[in-house]
Amino acid sequence: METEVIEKIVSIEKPHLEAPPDWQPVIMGILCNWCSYAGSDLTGTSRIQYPPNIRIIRIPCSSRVDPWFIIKSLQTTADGVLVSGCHPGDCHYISGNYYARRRFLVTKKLLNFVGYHEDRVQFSWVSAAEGQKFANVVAKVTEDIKKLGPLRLYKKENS
Amino acid sequence: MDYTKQIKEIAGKLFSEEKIDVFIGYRNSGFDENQVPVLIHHYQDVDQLVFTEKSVFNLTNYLKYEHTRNKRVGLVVKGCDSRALNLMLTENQVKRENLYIVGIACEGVVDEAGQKAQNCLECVMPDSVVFDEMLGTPSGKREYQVNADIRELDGKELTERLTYFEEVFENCIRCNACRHSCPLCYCDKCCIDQETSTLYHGANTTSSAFHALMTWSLHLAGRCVDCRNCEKACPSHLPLHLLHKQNEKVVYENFQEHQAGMIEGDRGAFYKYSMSDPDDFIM
Amino acid sequence: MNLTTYSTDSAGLQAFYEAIINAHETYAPVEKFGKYDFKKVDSLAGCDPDSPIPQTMSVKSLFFPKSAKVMKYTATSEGTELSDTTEDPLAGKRVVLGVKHCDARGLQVLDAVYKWDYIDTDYEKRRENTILISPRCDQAVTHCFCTSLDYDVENLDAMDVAVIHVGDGKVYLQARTEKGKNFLKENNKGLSAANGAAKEEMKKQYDKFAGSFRLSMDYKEINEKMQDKFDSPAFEEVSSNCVSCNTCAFVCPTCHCFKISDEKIRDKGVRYKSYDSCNNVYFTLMAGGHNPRPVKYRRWRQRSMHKFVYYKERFGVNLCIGCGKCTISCPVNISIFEVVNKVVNTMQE
Amino acid sequence: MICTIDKIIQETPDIRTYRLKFREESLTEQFNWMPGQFVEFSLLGSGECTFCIASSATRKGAFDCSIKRAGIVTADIHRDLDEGDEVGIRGPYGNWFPLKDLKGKNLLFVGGGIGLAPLRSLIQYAIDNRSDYADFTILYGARTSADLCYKEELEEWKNNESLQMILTIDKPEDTWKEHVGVVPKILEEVVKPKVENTKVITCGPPIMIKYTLMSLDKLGFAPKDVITTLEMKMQCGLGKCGRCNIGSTYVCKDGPVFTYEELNTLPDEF
Repeated sequence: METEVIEKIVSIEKPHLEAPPDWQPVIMGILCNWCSYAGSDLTGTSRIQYPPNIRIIRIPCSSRVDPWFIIKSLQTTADGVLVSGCHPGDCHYISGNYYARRRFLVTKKLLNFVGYHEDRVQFSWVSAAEGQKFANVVAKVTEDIKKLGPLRLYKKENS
Repeated sequence: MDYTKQIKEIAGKLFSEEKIDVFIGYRNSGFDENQVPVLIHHYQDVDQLVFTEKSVFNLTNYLKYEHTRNKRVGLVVKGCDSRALNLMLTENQVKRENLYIVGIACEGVVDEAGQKAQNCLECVMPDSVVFDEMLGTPSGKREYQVNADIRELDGKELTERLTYFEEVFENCIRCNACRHSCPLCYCDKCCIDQETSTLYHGANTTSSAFHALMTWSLHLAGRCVDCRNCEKACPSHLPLHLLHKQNEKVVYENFQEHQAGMIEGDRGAFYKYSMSDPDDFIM
Repeated sequence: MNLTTYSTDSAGLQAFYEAIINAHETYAPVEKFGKYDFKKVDSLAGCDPDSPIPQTMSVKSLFFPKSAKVMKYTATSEGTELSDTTEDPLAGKRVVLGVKHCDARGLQVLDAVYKWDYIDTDYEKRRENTILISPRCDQAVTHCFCTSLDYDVENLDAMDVAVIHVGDGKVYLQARTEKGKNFLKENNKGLSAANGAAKEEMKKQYDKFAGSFRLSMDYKEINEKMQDKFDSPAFEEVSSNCVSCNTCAFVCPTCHCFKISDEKIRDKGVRYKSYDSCNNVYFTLMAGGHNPRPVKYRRWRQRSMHKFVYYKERFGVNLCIGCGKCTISCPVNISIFEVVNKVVNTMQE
Repeated sequence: MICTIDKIIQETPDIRTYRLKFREESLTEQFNWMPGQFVEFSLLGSGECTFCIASSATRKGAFDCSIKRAGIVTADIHRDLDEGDEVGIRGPYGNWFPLKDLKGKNLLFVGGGIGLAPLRSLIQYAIDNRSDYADFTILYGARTSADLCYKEELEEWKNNESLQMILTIDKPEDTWKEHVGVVPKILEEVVKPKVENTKVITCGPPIMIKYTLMSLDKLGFAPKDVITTLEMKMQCGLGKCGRCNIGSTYVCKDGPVFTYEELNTLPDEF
């Protein structure tokens, strides 16, 4: 799964490169503490299956997500990023996810503008009661990123 | 556009009335036609000041530094500079009562080749939006139009854009000149400096440039006023405006036609929200 | 030294370049985003060996790249393994076209710091394997002042081969080092031995070039006077409009400060050596919070004193080579020439 | 070179001493250092830091580095490293205390806080070659009693009759029985060193050094008899990266040990 991690560090996406046969994407999941993280908990306790490619980081609120986190994840290990928070209106901090929503849009558009596919970075609203939805979202994101292939392999380096 | 005489007069008056400690303006470099920003502390130096269409650099940048902290400052601002200043004021970086602002109704500055600069052609607000005194005749706000380069790149394939920006990031030497010359990058500790950031490491590789430039432009999204100090500073001549213009476009189109620094007290697109913001990209 | 000189014409020179590109690994100035940078080239069409003087990027990047791997490591449960980096992409035999003589001199100056005490083997190898071919400038631009400094521009031996256009399409190629002599001997297709007039014509071209300088300084005087100007109040004045953007150090052919940084993912990592600049606030900031150069004028003082005094004191050559790159790249047009002159001429209280 | 951490000693709340051993036995024999030299200590992945060797080569087999949590790398070191972990070591670099000049002289050590670390190597060296030196005094101060480093060793030195040990803290504390007051004050009022035939070796925070030098001056010490080790930010340790430049001096090659006389000739940038 982690072939040539080093090359990844110094690389930037070169698409349409053939993925190694046993390749599995690494997806960074940034989940808000109050809804999505609890939702993912529920998915677990309800024994719903979802792809194991996601690596979850818990944060206090979706508005804590600096676009920096997304960029940094892509630059290092992740092939894709999923950010998830409370549904609009349900934010534990009243309006955090409204602010976050604006940032997400700009981040997504800018990444697309510099040549990354829209689906590399995805966002979702998952509440604490939506165990099944979380599983579906992760499945969809994993599926999308698998289609796009690995985000790495550009060996030209720094000459 | 030549306000040299008026600016000399104003600065002279301010010094003789002891209203300011330092005046920030431009002087001729003495070597070529370019102008050098100058910080004047005494009445007798006022004669150096000039202002023509060669006065390119955004002077609000100097309000970041220790020289001007807690001092009474007079400075010259063009339309775009004044928008940056407006943001600095609302973000509490400078105190309004410490400033004496000489606003300019700008007719556009010229680039190195002597042509009218690209950002001036697309300028939405040539007149100073915040000032104590205004020079020239204001021509008012102009219609927003999408940058030509952005339109061109938008029409291209994803992979074409990727190759293009790959080259941009490859040519970046990570000198951070863009950040230092930006008046709105006033953080003491920057997240893209090796020495102060726990996440960023300092290697000058392509991907580190990707990381740094993307993060930097996203932190300026909804705030960039298109003064192009960063592009002027970039030794690699990278088209940094593309990233900012793209953000500006997204912000303008989606967030109630928001434009940075136009209104006093307006803190920028990401300090507010609307219930009707686009939501369709979120699952 | 017995200089070998060949003569040819413009077309011959193009053929000579073409032959080099075909036969050797060649680097040359390539235009990108309106600035020239040294890149590997496959054909003469993609590059410009006679690029205009403000090349912006200096040739040092081929010897001291903007970011070089120092080592790699892997940490496993059995222990940490260190390994040398993969092959150095810049260590092979290669030819560099279109190096300005100031750039070439910059490398000569850098040799001093890289070859004292600990010898940087990577750098040395890159230097040894490289042939520098340098066209002499015809006309100085605004910020050039190389002729005022402590080296002989006309007979500089920093480059291996000097290319001199003497007008009327006539070109002389002169070997300046042993390496260059052998190189010309092996690649003399289209070249013929120069006749007696060559020396005079080259001198004439040089005189014309030297006459085109707008800036000149009395280097000896500056060097001497600057030594006691450490406490000069002028530093504060000249640095007041600097925005600490570090551009000057990154484009400077002789700035050689670097930083070391690690990049790591899980158990594998690389250590890099990358450019850094003494104009950076954090350059000397220690973890404990003590900073010997906390304010801008102190950092400017370090930079200009290092260029004109310290390096000379230590290694016997002047660090500044008068190329004017820093002034051209500076967003606020601060001229190092103006700075040192102001510092020297400002009276001390 | 890879070293394993043999032992971690928590000296104060934010200072730990790491005892390092070479992974390959053969290197232990080859690695020789003089008191005052430093090594480049790297926590792979976080970066490299310069630390002086805090123990003497006369005590072979392992060496100590005392590390105060201050910046990004040191915070990582404190957080991530456990006994048995591996770190990278380069060195030793720099010059060392002028042992020849010190022979037969009275030694007065003045240290403050973490500044005892470079002195410790020389103190250990001198204790192991006790017969070479005449009188032997250590003055050591810290902000509070909790901030004193090497507590066990201080106890040992105190009981060692061949040397005089004076401890001080800046502010009085209930259980504290030793002196109270800043180092320069104690130096003038309690130690009252004799000037003839004495060499002073000092290290500590910049502010302490400044005032200590002033009181030493007052006591009549010649600048050439005062030795100190400088701290500059360093990255390569090889005289290349230009970070430790003070004037034309490279602290990593020509230093870090300087006499006060030499320091006076350098520009005021440290």
